[in-house]
Amino acid sequence: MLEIFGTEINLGPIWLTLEVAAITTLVLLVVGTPLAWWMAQMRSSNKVFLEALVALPLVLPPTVLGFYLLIIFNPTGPVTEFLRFFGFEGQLTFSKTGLVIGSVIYSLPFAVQPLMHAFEAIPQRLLDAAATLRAGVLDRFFSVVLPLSQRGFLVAATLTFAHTVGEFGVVLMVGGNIPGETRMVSIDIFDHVESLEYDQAHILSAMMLVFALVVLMLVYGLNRRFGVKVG
Amino acid sequence: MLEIFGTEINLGPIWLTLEVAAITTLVLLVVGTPLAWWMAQMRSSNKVFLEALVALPLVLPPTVLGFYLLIIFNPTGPVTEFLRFFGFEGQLTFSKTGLVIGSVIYSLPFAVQPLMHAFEAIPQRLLDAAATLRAGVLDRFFSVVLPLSQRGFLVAATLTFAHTVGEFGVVLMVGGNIPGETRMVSIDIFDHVESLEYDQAHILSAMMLVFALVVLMLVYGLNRRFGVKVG
Amino acid sequence: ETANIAVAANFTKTIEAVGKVFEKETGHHVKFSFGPTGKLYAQIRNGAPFDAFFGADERRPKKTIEDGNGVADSYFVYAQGQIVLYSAKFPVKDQPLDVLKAAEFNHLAVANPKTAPYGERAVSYLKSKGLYDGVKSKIVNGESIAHAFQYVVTRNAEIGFVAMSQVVDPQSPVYGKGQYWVVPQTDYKPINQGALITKRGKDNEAVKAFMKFIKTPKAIEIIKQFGYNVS
Amino acid sequence: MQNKPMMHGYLKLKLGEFELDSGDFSLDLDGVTVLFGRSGSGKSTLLRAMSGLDKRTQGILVVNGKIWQEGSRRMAPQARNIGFVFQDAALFPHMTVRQNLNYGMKRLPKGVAELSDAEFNEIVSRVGIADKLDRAVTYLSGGERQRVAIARALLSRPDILCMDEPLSALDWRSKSELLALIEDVVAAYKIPLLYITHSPAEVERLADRVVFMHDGKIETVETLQEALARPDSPLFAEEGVVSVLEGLSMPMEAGLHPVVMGEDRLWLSDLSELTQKAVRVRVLARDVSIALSDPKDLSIINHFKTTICELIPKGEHRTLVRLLMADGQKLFAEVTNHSAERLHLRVGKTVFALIKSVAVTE
Amino acid sequence: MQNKPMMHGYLKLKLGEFELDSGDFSLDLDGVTVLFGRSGSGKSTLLRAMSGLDKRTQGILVVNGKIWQEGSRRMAPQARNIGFVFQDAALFPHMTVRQNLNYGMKRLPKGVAELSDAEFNEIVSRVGIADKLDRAVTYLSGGERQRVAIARALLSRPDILCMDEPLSALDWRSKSELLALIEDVVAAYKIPLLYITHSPAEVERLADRVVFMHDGKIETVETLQEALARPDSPLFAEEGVVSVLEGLSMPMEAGLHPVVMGEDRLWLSDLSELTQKAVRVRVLARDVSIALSDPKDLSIINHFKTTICELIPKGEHRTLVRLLMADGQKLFAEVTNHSAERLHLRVGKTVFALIKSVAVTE
Ligand SMILES: Nc1ncnc2c1ncn2[C@@H]1O[C@H](COP(=O)(O)OP(=O)(O)OP(=O)(O)O)[C@@H](O)[C@H]1O
Ligand SMILES: Nc1ncnc2c1ncn2[C@@H]1O[C@H](COP(=O)(O)OP(=O)(O)OP(=O)(O)O)[C@@H](O)[C@H]1O
Ligand SMILES: [Mg+2]
Ligand SMILES: [Mg+2]
Repeated sequence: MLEIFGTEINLGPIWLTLEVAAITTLVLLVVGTPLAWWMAQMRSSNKVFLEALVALPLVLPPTVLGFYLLIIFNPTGPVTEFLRFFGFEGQLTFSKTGLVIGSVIYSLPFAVQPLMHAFEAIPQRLLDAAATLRAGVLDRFFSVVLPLSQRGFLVAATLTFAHTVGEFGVVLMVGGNIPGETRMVSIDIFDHVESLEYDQAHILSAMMLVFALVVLMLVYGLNRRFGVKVG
Repeated sequence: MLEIFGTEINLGPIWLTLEVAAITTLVLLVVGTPLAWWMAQMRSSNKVFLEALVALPLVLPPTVLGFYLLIIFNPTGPVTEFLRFFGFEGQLTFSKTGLVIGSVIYSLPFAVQPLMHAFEAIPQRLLDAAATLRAGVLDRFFSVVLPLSQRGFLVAATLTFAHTVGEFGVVLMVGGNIPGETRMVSIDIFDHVESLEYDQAHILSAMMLVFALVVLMLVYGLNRRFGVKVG
Repeated sequence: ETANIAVAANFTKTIEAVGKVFEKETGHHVKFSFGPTGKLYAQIRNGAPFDAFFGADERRPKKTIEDGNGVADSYFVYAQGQIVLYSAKFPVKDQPLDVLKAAEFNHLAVANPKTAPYGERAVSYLKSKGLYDGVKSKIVNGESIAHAFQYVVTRNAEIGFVAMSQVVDPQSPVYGKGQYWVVPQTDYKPINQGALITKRGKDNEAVKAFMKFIKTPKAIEIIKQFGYNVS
Repeated sequence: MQNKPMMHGYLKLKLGEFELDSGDFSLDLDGVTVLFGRSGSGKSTLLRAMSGLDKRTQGILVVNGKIWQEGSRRMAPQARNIGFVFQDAALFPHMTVRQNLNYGMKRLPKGVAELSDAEFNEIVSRVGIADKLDRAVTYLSGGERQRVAIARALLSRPDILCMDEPLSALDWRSKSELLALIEDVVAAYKIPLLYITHSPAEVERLADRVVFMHDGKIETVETLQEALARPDSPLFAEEGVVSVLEGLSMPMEAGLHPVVMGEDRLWLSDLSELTQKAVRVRVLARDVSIALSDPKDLSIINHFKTTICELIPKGEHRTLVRLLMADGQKLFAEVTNHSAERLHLRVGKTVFALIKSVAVTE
Repeated sequence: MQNKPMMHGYLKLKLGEFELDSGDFSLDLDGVTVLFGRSGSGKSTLLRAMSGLDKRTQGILVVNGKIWQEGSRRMAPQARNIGFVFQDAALFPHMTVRQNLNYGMKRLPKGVAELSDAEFNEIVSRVGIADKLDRAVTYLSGGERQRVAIARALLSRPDILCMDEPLSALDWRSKSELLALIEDVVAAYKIPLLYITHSPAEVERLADRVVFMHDGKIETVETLQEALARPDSPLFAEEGVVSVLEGLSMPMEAGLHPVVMGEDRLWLSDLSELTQKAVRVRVLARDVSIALSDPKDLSIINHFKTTICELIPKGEHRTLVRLLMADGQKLFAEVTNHSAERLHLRVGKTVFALIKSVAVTE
């Protein structure tokens, strides 16, 4: 609890939000990178289909997406059953896991699209050069592709992170708004607005904006300092 | 009205959604392109600040963003007063204008980030070559920069379009969910869910998904066919 | 004449049914905009073109009048919500209190007590019966009563306090499935849903007619059919 | 009264550790000016600075009386009417070869007529890309890209042409075809050309003047004659000293072109039709031998009676002999010290210069 | 029993309208193999196909008994232990010069020792980039990039080196320094080299064998001797016919190197210390004159008594004379028809060949 201008602010949701956003970003970079690379390399017409598929989570309103996630991830549904088979205990919804899964799905396009774009822009001749210097596929990826798509990663990471922070519909739907467990700051602000506690809403919003501004400026600043321009 | 599997579907919100999404995409490309270009060219440290600023709309939950837009575009507020001064009549909120303004602001980062990324990847020597062939700044932009950032435009346009189609919080807040005027399909689905008309919700969602899949595949397919690889 | 009426989301279906009859009988036209009550309040406060406001509680409609945005003497209670305890798994019909006491479920869905009167009444009911502490850790908050209901329908929560209107509707996905127990009206403060004519609708004949119509026995009959009380 | 076309100024450009600092320079803008210097000496940087392609350029540059650069204010490159062939071609990857060529042609300044189709076709076929016009440029070979870049610049009808090693990736035949083309275009349209190359042969063939660069500085600007007259000229570093002789070409006799130089005749076995009357021929000093008497039973056909006017020890057991021809032109011969001693070469002595092979430069 | 290192196969690669169709070929993998052909003839494409850099390659390729390509199955390029210097350098833009160099050194196969610091420093300073090691590569000049690319490939200690016009953007001094370096490295580490160039001088200096390409096909594979023995060899297209003579170099006398060829002595005025005993010298046919008697008062020091064994009319009023030297080596002289008639040159006649200048090739 924090008091600002005589208004009490609960910091819990803020920390939770940052945690979920960070985990989501991490997961999406880890999952999205091979996916984007694979798609960037694809030449078949499946590529078009995959590209469209990846963009789909954007098309459904988050609350609706959340609704379907509720259906898919329900504790007696096939997904949970499947995970149970591998020793998973517990429930996918109403937990941090659920929040992360929901955010990951919802933000997928923001991670994959810029990454793919960045990967496609890497000149083939540099990969050729690396191959003749005995770098295998993975080695090439880490030593040439990754550093040269820095800007793409930055875009992907900031879009994903910011988007998860501001995410509302999906986490609201899947999370269960349990104070201290799944109440993210976006829901918190919304609740304040709904119950006419505008002061709290204003303060929380301002905090998030300032915080985001600082973080983003730091990230972009670092990138500008250490960035490489290809081409 | 359309009947599918014995369920009545009102197509109005779908058309409205497509219209708003198309206008938003158009506006964002028109507005975002010079902004992204200007930012891509910037060398000063303001750039970092601007980049962060552009990403900000992502950080606020859409409903909260909508809430602030509602306050800012209030018919007695300064923005409307300012526009009145130039002969503007009517209201910025609760109208299609409001929907577009809200969506434009909310989707700004999705347009500007990929465009900026694409612009920054254009090799300086090509611009130099164009300059020595007597192309002025604008001419260079249209004849070299635009075609070479095709992929960036594609990413920007699809992210923006899809995001506007799936937008819910902002349009609900700024639009007011007035049937036939500002009821977008995302809200419509949500209303159906609220009133337990799950069939309609499922059908509408499926329609949107299929439609989006087809459109996206078309767009990506065309791009693949006519795309250029730089570098 | 046409009236734009803002209606709390939980009343969506009911008022549409009433509206149909009203339009047939009077030749007036009504357009309903649905949304969370707090949001509707904020919209009206910021110049939304609504002629009447049907809230989900008494507080926000009354506050609208206090703000000077409503016609002072137009306020009345148009319906009272009824809480039921629903479960597809537990025998809530016969031993509701035992089930709650045993708390053998993972999740108990309740509307957010902070923003939804249904939730607030459910929580205070639990508290008055001394059951709250036992189930506190199992509670998941739906943002609205509809959302709480979705938790139950999708089986993410095995049990939940929902609205009577949601279980008696023949179109409801739980209609005739599972068990529900109507919480005695005497055990909680009535959930009065208040309505009013806004300043904008002061001279709108359609609104006046509708407000009159909704108090007729014919309308009350419909409202009761949907599971609400009218006193 | 019209002034001679000129470019003069003083350009500075700091790039990381490298600093271009041209010093005051002044160039006649007619014919071909070659920038010559070792790799990394700043040739490309200077040419870019002259063309206004680098914003960080400082200094002053005045071209034909117009101010192109003053302090850090520069005229935009597109306003300078410059054609530029970049070291790496810089073709537009989203266009076909034809679209690349058209790019400049569609942007001619007012009053400049577009080239006719015949002229277009001639340039394109001489550059050797006529069969590649509708190909995408992405997969052209190294040499093909350079050829397209050259054609693109020529077709844009600039007031000044700048070329940065345009022929480096070409085989000699393409090279000599393109050199001929460049010469023709420069002559026909009177476009002054600024040209970077590492090849002395190209310098001797094309240059009217040479800008020698070293370490970011312009060392000297010399006419080709001056540059060739210096025995220590950097141009000679590779092939050794070269003399360039001027004369008038005459109609062919018995498969040989006589070139008249005063009383002497130089017989050229050059194949090409010589269109010009005044020709310039290039003789490597090591291709010139000295005989004390006029040898008769020798396959060498060019024998000139000359006077030794200077003996320059070159070190490494070599002597450079400067010979005065009958018409006053200077001719260098390189002999070993051993030969010089054997033949008792002294200043003032009359000897016969035997020239085995000769190349026409212009 | 170990087989001679060999590469043989048949490679096909269709790229748009262009089709590489090598035909059966077989190359000894020792020393230097040069790919020679006009711009666009498919040299780069063939080298890429041999290195496994193009997935669309078809055919068969066997190197030292190992199968590198069979049908469309190819061994990955990184498994082939090939070093490649690309036509456009292809440096990693996100690394400094040093990091570019280290890239290959950090990825040596097991059992191959890293080069010592001394060796590293030697290569780097001979390539001429010792002072640029910690610079970003983005702003290197054209020649500097090529030099870094060469060093990078040399330092990665490949089993086979491939170079695609590695010296095209360099001034002649850097060129000859790097040629010497490449020769040394190839000799010291016994790395076979596949080399693309447009310069016959580089071919003659480096090549052990030459692969002539035309229109996507391998026309012939010849040893340098064979390639030079053909008067119509494409190598001669630029400078005319060349003879390459072999002999033994002796200690210097009076600033000249005698090279013994049977009874004859060829005097080289070449400056360089000749480390090798067996040398190969290159004589342009147009640098050889013919005299009927042994001229005495002439600065030309190399006079050989020879017999005319063939007169080849070359058209354009020229005759190519094939001369037989005392030790049986062949020497070409080019004279005008006019001279040939004047001197009554006939097969079997004994004449004196005068060689003005001579270059050492190896
Ligand atoms: N933007 C830059 N930042 C730092 N150094 C630079 C930059 N641009 C060029 N240089 C350096 O300036 C020097 C001159 O470069 P320039 O390209 O003008 O050489 P050049 O004479 O054209 O050489 P080459 O014949 O190899 O093309 C080089 O050493 C190069 O590394
Ligand atoms: N991917 C491709 N698609 C279509 N054509 C191609 C492709 N790659 C190369 N070519 C064509 O194949 C031909 C041979 O190219 P290559 O690069 O092998 O020539 P090269 O002999 O190396 O020429 P240069 O000496 O000019 O570098 C060229 O005409 C080129 O345009
Ligand atoms: Mg250069
Ligand atoms: Mg090539």
